[in-house]
Amino acid sequence: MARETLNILIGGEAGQGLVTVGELLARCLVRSGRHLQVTQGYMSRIRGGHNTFVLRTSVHEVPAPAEGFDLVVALDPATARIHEPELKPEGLIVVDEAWGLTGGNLWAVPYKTLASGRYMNTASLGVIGALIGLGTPVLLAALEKAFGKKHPDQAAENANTLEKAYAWTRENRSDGFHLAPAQPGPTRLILNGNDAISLGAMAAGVRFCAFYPMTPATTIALNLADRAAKLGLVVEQAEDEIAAVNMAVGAAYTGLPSLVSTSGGGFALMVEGISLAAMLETPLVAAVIQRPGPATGLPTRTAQADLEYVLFSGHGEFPRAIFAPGTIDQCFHRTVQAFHLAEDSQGPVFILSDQFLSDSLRDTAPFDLASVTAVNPADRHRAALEAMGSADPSAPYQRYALTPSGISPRLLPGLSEHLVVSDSDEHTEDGHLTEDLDVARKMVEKRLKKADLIRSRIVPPDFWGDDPADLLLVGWGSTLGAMIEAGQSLRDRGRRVGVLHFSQVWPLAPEQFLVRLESAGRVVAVEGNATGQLANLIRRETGFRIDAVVLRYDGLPLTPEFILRGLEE
Amino acid sequence: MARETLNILIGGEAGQGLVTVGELLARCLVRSGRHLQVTQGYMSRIRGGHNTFVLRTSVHEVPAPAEGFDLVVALDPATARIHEPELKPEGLIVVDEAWGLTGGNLWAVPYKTLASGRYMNTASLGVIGALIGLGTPVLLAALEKAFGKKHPDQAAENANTLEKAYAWTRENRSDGFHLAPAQPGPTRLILNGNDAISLGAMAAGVRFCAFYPMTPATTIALNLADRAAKLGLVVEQAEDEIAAVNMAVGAAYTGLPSLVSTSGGGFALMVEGISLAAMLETPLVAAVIQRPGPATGLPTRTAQADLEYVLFSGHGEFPRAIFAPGTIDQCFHRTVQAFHLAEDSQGPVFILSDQFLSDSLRDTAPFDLASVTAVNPADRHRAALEAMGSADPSAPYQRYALTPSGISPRLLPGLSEHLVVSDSDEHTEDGHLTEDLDVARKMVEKRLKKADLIRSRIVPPDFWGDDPADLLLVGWGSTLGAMIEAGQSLRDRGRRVGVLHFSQVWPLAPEQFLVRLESAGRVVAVEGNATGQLANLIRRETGFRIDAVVLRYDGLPLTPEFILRGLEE
Amino acid sequence: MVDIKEYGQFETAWCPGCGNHQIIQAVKRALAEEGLRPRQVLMVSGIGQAAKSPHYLRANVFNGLHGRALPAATGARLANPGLKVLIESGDGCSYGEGGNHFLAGIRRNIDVTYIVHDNQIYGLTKGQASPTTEFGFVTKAQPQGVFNTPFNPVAAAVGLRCGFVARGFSGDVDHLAGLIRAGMAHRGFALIDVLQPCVSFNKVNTFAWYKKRVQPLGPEYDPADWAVALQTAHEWGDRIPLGVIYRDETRVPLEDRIPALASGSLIGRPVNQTVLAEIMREYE
Amino acid sequence: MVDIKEYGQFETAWCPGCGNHQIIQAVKRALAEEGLRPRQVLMVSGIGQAAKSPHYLRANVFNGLHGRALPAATGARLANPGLKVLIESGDGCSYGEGGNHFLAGIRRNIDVTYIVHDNQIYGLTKGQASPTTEFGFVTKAQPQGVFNTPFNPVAAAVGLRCGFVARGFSGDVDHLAGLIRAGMAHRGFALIDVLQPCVSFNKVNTFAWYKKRVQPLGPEYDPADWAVALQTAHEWGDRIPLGVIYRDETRVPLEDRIPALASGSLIGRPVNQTVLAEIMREYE
Ligand SMILES: Cc1ncc(C[n+]2csc(CCOP(=O)(O)OP(=O)(O)O)c2C)c(N)n1
Ligand SMILES: Cc1ncc(C[n+]2csc(CCOP(=O)(O)OP(=O)(O)O)c2C)c(N)n1
Ligand code: SF4
Ligand code: SF4
Ligand SMILES: [Mg+2]
Ligand SMILES: [Mg+2]
Repeated sequence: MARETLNILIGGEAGQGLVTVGELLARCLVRSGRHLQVTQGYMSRIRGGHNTFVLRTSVHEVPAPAEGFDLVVALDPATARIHEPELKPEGLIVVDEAWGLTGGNLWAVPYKTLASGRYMNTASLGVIGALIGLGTPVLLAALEKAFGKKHPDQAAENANTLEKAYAWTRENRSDGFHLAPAQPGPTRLILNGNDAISLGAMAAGVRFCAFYPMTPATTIALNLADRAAKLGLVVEQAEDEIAAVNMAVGAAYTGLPSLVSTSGGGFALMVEGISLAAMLETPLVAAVIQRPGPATGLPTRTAQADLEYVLFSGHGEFPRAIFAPGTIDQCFHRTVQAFHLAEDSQGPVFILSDQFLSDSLRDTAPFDLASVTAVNPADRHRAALEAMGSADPSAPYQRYALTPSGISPRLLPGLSEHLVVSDSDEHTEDGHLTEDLDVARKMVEKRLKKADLIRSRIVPPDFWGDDPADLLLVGWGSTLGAMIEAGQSLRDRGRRVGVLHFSQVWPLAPEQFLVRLESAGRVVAVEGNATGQLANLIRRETGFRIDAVVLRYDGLPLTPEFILRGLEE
Repeated sequence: MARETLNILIGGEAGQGLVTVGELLARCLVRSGRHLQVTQGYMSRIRGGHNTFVLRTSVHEVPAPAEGFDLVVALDPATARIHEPELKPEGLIVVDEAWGLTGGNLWAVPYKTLASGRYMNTASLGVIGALIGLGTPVLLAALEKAFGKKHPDQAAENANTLEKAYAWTRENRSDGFHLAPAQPGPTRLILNGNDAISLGAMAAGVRFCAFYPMTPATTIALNLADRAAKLGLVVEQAEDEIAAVNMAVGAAYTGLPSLVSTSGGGFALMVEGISLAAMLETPLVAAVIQRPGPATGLPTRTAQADLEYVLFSGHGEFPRAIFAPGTIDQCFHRTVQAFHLAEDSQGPVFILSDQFLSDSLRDTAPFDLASVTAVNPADRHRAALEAMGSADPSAPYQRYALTPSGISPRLLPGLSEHLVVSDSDEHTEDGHLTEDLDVARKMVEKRLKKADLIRSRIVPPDFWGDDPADLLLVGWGSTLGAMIEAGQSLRDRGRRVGVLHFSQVWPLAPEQFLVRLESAGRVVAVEGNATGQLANLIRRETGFRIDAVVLRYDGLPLTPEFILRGLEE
Repeated sequence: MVDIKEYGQFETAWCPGCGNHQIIQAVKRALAEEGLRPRQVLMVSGIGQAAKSPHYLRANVFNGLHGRALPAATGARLANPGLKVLIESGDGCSYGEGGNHFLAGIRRNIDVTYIVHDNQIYGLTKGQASPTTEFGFVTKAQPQGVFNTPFNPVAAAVGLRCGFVARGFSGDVDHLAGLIRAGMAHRGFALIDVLQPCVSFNKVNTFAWYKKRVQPLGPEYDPADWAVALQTAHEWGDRIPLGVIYRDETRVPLEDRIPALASGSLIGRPVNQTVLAEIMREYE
Repeated sequence: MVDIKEYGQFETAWCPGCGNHQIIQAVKRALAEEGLRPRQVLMVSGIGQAAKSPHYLRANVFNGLHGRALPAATGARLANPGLKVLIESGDGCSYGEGGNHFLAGIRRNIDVTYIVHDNQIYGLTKGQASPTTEFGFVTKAQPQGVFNTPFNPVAAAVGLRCGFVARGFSGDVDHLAGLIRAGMAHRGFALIDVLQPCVSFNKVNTFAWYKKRVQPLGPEYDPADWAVALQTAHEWGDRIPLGVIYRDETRVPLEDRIPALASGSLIGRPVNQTVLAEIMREYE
């Protein structure tokens, strides 16, 4: 019987190429009409150790990673040993005959006879493809797309190896793991959270990105660097995170939509710059991709433990917004929103993601680029200039004019006769430093007033499931899918379950969700941290005390199974 | 009729010596048995501008600064102009005859005839001393203590000038501003908040302080540097705040009770180091002296706007404590407690003060040094070593041994055969880096477990006034005195008023205060910020919503009058 | 040449007698003489006494964080290479808190003119030692005197092959204005370390102290000779050489290397939808 | 001499063929040959591949934050001058994120031996340019090649008159162990920049590339001559000199200048109650 869903783990040492095999397989699955969600687990090293690339694939949508594997493809003997306990009863571990391993669930492949050295991974792909019933055309096409241009000399051998491994597998094991047939629908994208954030930034008109490498945030900057020349943007690797954020504020002051990307420890060094952006009222988007702390912690694992840290980062008081996407689509769209909100509120806006989502390749419908408007500070500059009409250019331009909304018309330096003065000290309306305490008070109020705009645009939390619910799961960011799947499985058992997911975690608008909390039988927060940060924030904002928490803080993503176990406790 | 209380403002340009005059006067007042509270207002410049030194003095205790001046001593004409509106109806502005100012409340002194150039300030002191009825002996003694050793050549001329100015004043204006007589009691200290924090640190056994200059925190380090040689401690000016905090963590790891002092912007750069201290489980005391932000803000003014910022500083999750002294005595004792708690909980502990308190000279009873025990990591090292008994020194010492309390016996490096291994990555019990996620989970729990110890030692908020109260004022840190005085003035008008003051703002123990909130008629938070940070924190921790707030955020300290006006609104 | 009056006249918060007064004068003169109008100029600074300078002339101003003027200036220059970007900040700001950016900025060779008001002290915070404070100098923070070897910024910059390295003196406005003009004319990172008496906190390196020692390099001096420049840069004693100590016109500024900037400033450039769609298709 | 076995043998997380394997070997040998026992040694590091080194020998370990090894080591040394403090970290950690501490540490002249594993790349984060990466080197973060002038740490340190500056090569363990011993013997800040092939991310500066160029300085070379040292330090091309490039034994380490440390480590020293009471009386 064909399988609707398969959970496939590819495991091996860093450097063995398991990501290459995994990505090829991912592409084949999506091309052949299946849905997909990838979970990557890797160590903070370049060679050796034990890494995993898990593909959960289905003819239906795949909301979350899951426990228990149907197939374990071991690129090294350790993988077989480590993941044997996680194998489903009917599962299979594909190993290399050469290792001489034996056991009930092991299936040995004579790789040596199928491929030579550098083509081993191609053989693996052939084996897996055949096992799960993908056709050779889709496999070959994927190989060609990946290596055709880069290594044309290896094309023939690659194809040969693939076909050989494929054929061998079909002959020796044709049963058990075939995926149910699917019709390839309209084109789907395959991309991970960081890809989608990068694409969102590009669509939103990002023109400047400064960064200092830090896992799991680096790939955002690398994505942009890769397209910098053709799309017309500047990506600068800074000497440290302090330089990165100050460069970005400098570029933003001058008129470029700007982005910084980092993780917890690097963000620490940006905290002063965040406060600077707030004081200068400069738009700035900061993507903070979480990993477990404190300090260096687990640099390649996932966590949701920096919500409060980001929310209260920066000395002094100023408004901000924090988006916490839970899907690839949200990664894209929240990023676009972040750029607009930063521009409109003239201040810092955050995208808070995590390693799991950042590395999780998924299939998604192409983004409707035509519907996205890019921010363009120069347009606003022109509009503001026009509004000023024949204002005397020798009268100092009031960059920080006190307005009812708290938002002042923003000109850009060098683009008109008006001089743009910005100062990190408290300042008068014209931007010059002041120690007039009455002005200081008004400026504090002006900056905080901008919260109104931010509040008027809050993305409400998404609700899924039964309303009212006996059990309401509440979460944010990357846990969305796991909550929904856990919820569904309880609903299948007859319970009334709802899921409330925040893809914007600050500010909170109680009127958007409080009644759901109050009307639910039992409310449980599901978070990737050890203290229940969203739960605490909800209490701070509404007084509502969430009944219980399911928390994960071992560096792994929440799974439906983990949530269900947690609910039973 | 003699006055029980006087509010005296000395004003002038930076560099005119108003602090010298003010400090001399302060000493004379305290020596002659009066109580005192000083409020300093100065600009971010070295010469010129307009600075103030306000002495509120009384035969009773002086809890807070107050509005309205009895005497304005103008060292420059601007002072007379600026502060005229703040003069009480019967008040007097002392000016220099030479300026040619006239007006009802002005009293011109012919300084030129009383003193020559460098002795002008001495003449001022003589005039004020005579006006408020201090005797010449106490004035001369203060002069001698201040300048006797440094400038013996000027002693005679100083004394002459003082006596001349004194005599002239007695002749020309003997009425109105004499302080009621007081009996000098047991010796009182005259010191400000930063002095008391420094003294507390020294008493607690601080051995290492690293800092980067930043107003209003610098004087803590300068106080320590001044005594470093004689008391045996190392004070190092670092190249930046990042270096400062990492030096301190390095010194603390090695076995020295360590302190960093800074303000908001500098603290931003320490945030990563705070997370490091938490991860390495290294004791560290950080004194954060608040000033208004964001960014550079108002570098020489006061604020209480960094409570949440400090509370959630550092990525990842770990326990901490934050003390917020409201008096000089609390500055001393909370600092001592901070060192003990940092040592016992093996992690970061904060002292959160502000510019107002840091510069506010007050009279205080000498601290009972004999009752203070200094922390001594070496003692603990020895005790831990003894407890290990004949443990095999070749078996790796478990710096991060999992214990029920979360606290592991701490040895110091180099002092025994045992090697001390600390790593900012997640680590095993022996301190070496690990990517074992099961161990990671246990280590998260271990670190958070230490919150139990911290919770067991919470300093409860102080309560003053009527219980139950119709009106309960709730605040933290330096606003204590202003709340009490505002409260008293309402009680004088027949209302039942209470004041709840937190000198420790984290963690909060609802059982220590919630019933007071619940039983009060109306609860009003009084804070030096624009968002009500303590009020929000209380809601987060208890669900209790404080009814109203009186907030000040113009850079000036809360006064009783400000609170009373705020309550009326 | 632009009328210097365009740059205005302002009251300052500096002490009377402070060298800063002359430096700002020299800056204004240099800007006017270069024919720059205020709208073309962006003055960037950090925090400190020197860092207040941009408030005392008419120009676009970015007065950022202590120690962080250079990265902000870098971002601004990369955003709009049409702006003439000058930095004015103190020795503490530039070589202390900002030391890492100083190293990186020279390597990056961004086209900014960096004028450091070097009073060998932290002025605004009341007189602690800065990186350039002399060995043994006593302050409240260094009661036993400074233990560290002083930083010689000119020597460090020449060592790093910074394309333009000069030393000026606030006491010689004409000479200084000339250096600033030369620095602005240089395409790439230009460092001008300006010796500046601080009358309030530096009672050692006074106006007289400098006056006695500074000595402008003569016309025979060839700033293109790196070995000689290195030697000259290390001179610091009875004679302190002033002038352009090293100049290398062959270094290409960063702005010229970045493909996206080949057609000028990115400000207002609309997103190329075709390219964007292409990029998205890479993920199919 | 201590048995090198005391320092143990550990599995590492490094790639096979990485130069780090030899460096740690040289460190262990140097420690043993200097007669130091593990308990006397404190190994400090930041974050990166190189920074994992302290986990691969038996010693006291402080593995701190990326870029911050030196300040932590400074604090530790000032706390306990009885400890022999060595730092091992990468070029990115030491000259990139930690650049400001590098400048300050040399000026401060704290007595630590700083061994930089200089693979001219950010290894652990998968191959972005570091400050020492060569001009034009292409990475995913620098797709047009590195635009910055590479940082020559040896030249910078000599320029700052660092008291001990050496360059080693992971491919010559004997020579390197000798340098480390000499660095440890030096009283004050000792920099040893170690050329280290990264087989995974630096395909330009390979073992063969280095091997062809490195050339140990002969016995005739006088590291006390600063001018010669400066010149030698700037040599980087077909010939790359190895060895102690500069040494100045006259510089006094910071530890010797601090009055509180005159009688040794402060650890466990009780508070002098008489002095404390005196200090309190100053406030009467
Ligand atoms: C992050 C941070 N740390 C410290 C300060 C405090 N601070 C302000 S100015 C200054 C030193 C100024 O010295 P310098 O740069 O030499 O300028 P000068 O006042 O001497 O002109 C310091 C340390 C700050 N504003 N921000
Ligand atoms: C504050 C901070 N920023 C960034 C990182 C990410 N990071 C870890 S190692 C590293 C670079 C390592 O390069 P290098 O120091 O040269 O060491 P190598 O791996 O090459 O030995 C970076 C950027 C971090 N851990 N902390
Ligand atoms: S303190 Fe020094 S640097 Fe600052 S204004 Fe006064 S003289 Fe100038
Ligand atoms: S990535 Fe490079 S530096 Fe890191 S272990 Fe591998 S070879 Fe060595
Ligand atoms: Mg200075
Ligand atoms: Mg490296």
